[in-house]
Amino acid sequence: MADTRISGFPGVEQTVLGADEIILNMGPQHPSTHGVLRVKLRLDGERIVDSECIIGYLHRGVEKIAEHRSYTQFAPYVDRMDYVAAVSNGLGYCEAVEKLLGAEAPMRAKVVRTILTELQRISSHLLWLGTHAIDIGALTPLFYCLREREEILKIFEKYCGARLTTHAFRIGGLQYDTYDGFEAETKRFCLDFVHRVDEYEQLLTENRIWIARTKGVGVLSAADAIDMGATGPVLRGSGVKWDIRKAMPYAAYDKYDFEIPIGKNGDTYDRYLVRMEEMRQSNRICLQAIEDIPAGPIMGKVGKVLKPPVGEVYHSIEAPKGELGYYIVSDGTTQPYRVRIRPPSFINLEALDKMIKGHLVADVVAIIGTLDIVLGEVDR
Amino acid sequence: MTPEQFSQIAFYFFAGLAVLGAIGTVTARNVVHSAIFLITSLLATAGIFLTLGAQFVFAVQIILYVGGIMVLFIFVIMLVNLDVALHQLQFNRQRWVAGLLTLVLASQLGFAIWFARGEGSLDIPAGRTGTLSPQNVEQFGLALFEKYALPFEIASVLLLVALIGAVVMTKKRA
Amino acid sequence: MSALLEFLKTYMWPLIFALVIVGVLPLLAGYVVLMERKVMADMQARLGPMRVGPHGLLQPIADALKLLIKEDIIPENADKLVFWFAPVISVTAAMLAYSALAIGPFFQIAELNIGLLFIVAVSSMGIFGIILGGWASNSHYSLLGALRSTAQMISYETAAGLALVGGVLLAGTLSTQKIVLAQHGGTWFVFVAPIGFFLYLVASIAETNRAPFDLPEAESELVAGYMTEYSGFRWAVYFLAEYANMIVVASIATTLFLGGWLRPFGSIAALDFIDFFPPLSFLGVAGYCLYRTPKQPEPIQSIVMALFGGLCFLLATAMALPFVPAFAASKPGLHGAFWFLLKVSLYIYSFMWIRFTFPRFRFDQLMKLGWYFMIPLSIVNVLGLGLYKVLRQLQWSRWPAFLLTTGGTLLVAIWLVWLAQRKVAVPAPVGEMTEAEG
Amino acid sequence: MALDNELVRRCKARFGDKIREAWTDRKQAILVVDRASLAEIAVYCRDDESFDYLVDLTAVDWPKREQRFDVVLNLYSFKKNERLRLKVFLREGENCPSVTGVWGTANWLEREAFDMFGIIFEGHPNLKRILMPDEWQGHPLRKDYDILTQDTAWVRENLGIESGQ
Repeated sequence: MADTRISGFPGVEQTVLGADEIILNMGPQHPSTHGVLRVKLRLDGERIVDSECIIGYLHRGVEKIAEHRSYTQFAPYVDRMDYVAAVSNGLGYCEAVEKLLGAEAPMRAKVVRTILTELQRISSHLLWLGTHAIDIGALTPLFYCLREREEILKIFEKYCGARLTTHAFRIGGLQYDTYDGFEAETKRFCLDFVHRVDEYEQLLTENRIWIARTKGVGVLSAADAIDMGATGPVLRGSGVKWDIRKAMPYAAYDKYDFEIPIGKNGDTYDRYLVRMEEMRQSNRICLQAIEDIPAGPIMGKVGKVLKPPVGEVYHSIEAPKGELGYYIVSDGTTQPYRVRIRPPSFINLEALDKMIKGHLVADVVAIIGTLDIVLGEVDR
Repeated sequence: MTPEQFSQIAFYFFAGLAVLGAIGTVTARNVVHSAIFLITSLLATAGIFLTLGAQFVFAVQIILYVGGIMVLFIFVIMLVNLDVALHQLQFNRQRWVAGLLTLVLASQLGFAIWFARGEGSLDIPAGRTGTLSPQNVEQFGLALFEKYALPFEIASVLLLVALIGAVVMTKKRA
Repeated sequence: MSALLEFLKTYMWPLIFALVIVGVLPLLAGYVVLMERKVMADMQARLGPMRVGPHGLLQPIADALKLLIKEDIIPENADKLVFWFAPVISVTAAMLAYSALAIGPFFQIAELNIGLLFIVAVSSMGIFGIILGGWASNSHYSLLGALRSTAQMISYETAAGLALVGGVLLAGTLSTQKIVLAQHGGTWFVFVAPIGFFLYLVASIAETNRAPFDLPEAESELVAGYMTEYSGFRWAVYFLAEYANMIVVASIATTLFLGGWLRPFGSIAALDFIDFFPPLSFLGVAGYCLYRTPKQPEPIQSIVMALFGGLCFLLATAMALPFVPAFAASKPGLHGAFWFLLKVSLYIYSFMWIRFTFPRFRFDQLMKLGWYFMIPLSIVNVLGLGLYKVLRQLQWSRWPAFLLTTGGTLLVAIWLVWLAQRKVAVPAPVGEMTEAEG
Repeated sequence: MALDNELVRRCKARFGDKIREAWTDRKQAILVVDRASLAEIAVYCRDDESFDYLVDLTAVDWPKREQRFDVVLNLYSFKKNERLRLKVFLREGENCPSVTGVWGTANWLEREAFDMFGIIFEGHPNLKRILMPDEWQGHPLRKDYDILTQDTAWVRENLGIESGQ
């Protein structure tokens, strides 16, 4: 009696009512798995008994490609991992190689990097907010979010000619200096954005349905979060006050004043609040940085051909999704011997199985949304 | 075409549909198909009520049987195993007993019709359809709550008891 | 032959009305979709459809054509007959409901003694289209959608039905015509039974599967719920049924609570100038269209715009017709239809407004809302309105009776909310919830 | 550059020979530990040295070396705000003990290392491919797996095309 037309899977147990547990394949083509994620759910009614994430549909072998490109050539590839936060990916890679070379970018480059990365964080969080809201059924916030994101992308476009996969930085500094009016435009955006965040919060934060859908959903305790290696807003939502920008400052973050927002209960609602506050803080960093971009060169002293000494380095930054690390092993040639990318989405996603157990199907999409994954980065 | 003819055509149409639906219900192999046939049969019965001018009963028949009970039927059918029915024997070995029973019932019915013939009790005179007052909802309500108030209330209490009983039985013991 | 003539004579107007409904309804539904997209765009800081025709006016027609010529896919393991039949059930039920609706005092196919009951009964059959369609697709998403839909419909139909009972109690009749007439001269029932209206509003959103209760087709969870495997024309039929149902529930609410085809302040002679509103509003739209005509980017768009302006002008003329003494008799029919459709549109607009504002409920929350709040409150509402009626018969004046009953019902509502709140305050751990609810 | 700091001294005192080597590279402490005692040292690092966060677990292939694979564990301590890198050297065909019991993260990370390098992690609850298809032949991040190599049979069978390139 176990294998029926509906369940179709042998070994599926029967529940009290005589109704089978059914297996639901969520994805790889599904509107709210944020890409080609496939979650195999075992359901009792609509409650999740068991689940398994199946990933790799977008695997492109980025790490393998890295071994066959020179250090400079590989830089644009990292933009294709977390394609909604390409600038952050680039920053992590450039700084890792700089660390390997023992070089350092000049201050002006560092400040511009900080500004662009924070703008990228805002844009990534905006996209997260919009899609997360859509997952939970609120259609409208997405369009407001995209409106503001558009402004950021315009700044990117003016700066380096690309909107999404920007390849904005070079190893050792920047390729382009800021354009005329960069400061003014960024400042205008930032001053405006303060009110925009309030606008989004008006739509959702106090909304009873929103609270009912997110509070107590996908709870991840601080201990679990650390055990599962969750980073970024997921870790902070669980109440761990840890941000690489503060713990191990890179770029020019040590110069600026900002807070690390944390949550209390580690549920979807707290992670939502954390990300909302993070947007405000990023905005604050931008406003501070834009006031005072030091003059000077934009490129540090690195040779035309990069030949780092033998050795290895691990460098990580606080990407919008969490800790984005690059572990690069050099054998003294112009090509990296091994590039390992520690993708925050991949490791945050690992906690999914734990978080959705016992929840309903509707919560699965909320929890996938709150993890803020990008499959390009999960699968690399 | 007079209204009488029209309503007669309607009656035979609905009656035929009801019988066909009933046959389909017991012969269909797929449970969901059975349910669909049953719905057809019930709807046809509702149609017969309409030809008799019993508009209220018609509406209640649809709301309760078609819109309520059958929805629950299908709901339950979907929850439980379907393949079981498909692999089971359609008509089992009790067919001789069933046939005998059918025969007895049919003969009873036949006798009843035969004896009642001509006495008017079962014969629906033509044109009767229009005689029910168009205000039959009001009449229905008045009859139910004045003349038959006590039986009505007793029936309600009985249903309530059944309802509570069902809840108690399905609720798991803590 | 003469019998046929006789037949036609008796049933001519109903037949014509039925043809009009069957012919116009798909078009109307298409334009409701366009309206929805425009409203949505407006609320989301965008323009919405702008390409097909001026301001997207021909978009519904283009969409319909596209859907008609799309490939019709039936999944391999689907129950083909049921798969084919299910959307038809849905749309039939939706359309059948129009036969008892009175769009104005004249435009009605059949004036039934059980009018409202008939509409409720017939539209309750639409659920079969959804269940059977979801089942026949043989897909888990469809099945889950169908199951959700069934549970939701059963729960909310009870609440909706009880909310309607309140209105019917006030009118003392089930006939749509008489319900509207009962509101003539007096007040619309929405002002007597605001809570009943509110209950019906919420329940009707749930019954038509619209956000925030659109769980059966929640696209972010179940892809498209029961419609997942449907495509092309069949999908369009489902879509038509959904929008037709929206118009049905809006019409029921209009009839029962918003005074049907009655003009606002219909009994106050001093405000008779409101009668000029229908022709003037159409005239305004016509004027705007003609004003925009030269500004269209393409000549063809100018033509469509001009035609649309002309159509509005014609409608304005029709609406102005009753002011000509010779045609004064046409006033209730023409203006009645106008007011009725206007109210229906406003009701649907509120649907859209809600849809674009709120996130979606989760299934257990939806059920809780239905059973712990809507149904108890609607029962209390019926009791309250019964009390109101008794008090009025006891010669109480309107206000004290209204305040007493509505206030009482409101208190119950607050109490129910408080109860629900208290339950939320101590959420059960996730693991244990399975046991408690299973 | 041999390393001789507090942490290494403590570890050496406790584990002796099981810490094979220790050095720093660009200010980062690196410990090479004995294969068999990885789990033991991992628990020690987590509990006594409070390296409670496994940042990353990966591998590097050195085909010319006798011990072909490095398994690299990047650890971080929230308390000390400090990183530590553990390494295990493996010969071809040698298994690595799993640290899934120590850090939950290791589950997918070890699966990925298995997928890409073919390193078997002993004691892993569910060691199967994670990014590549389950039936794929070969381990792509090994140095002898050329960048243009592919499992032609799999591609033909599952994608219905001759070549993915």
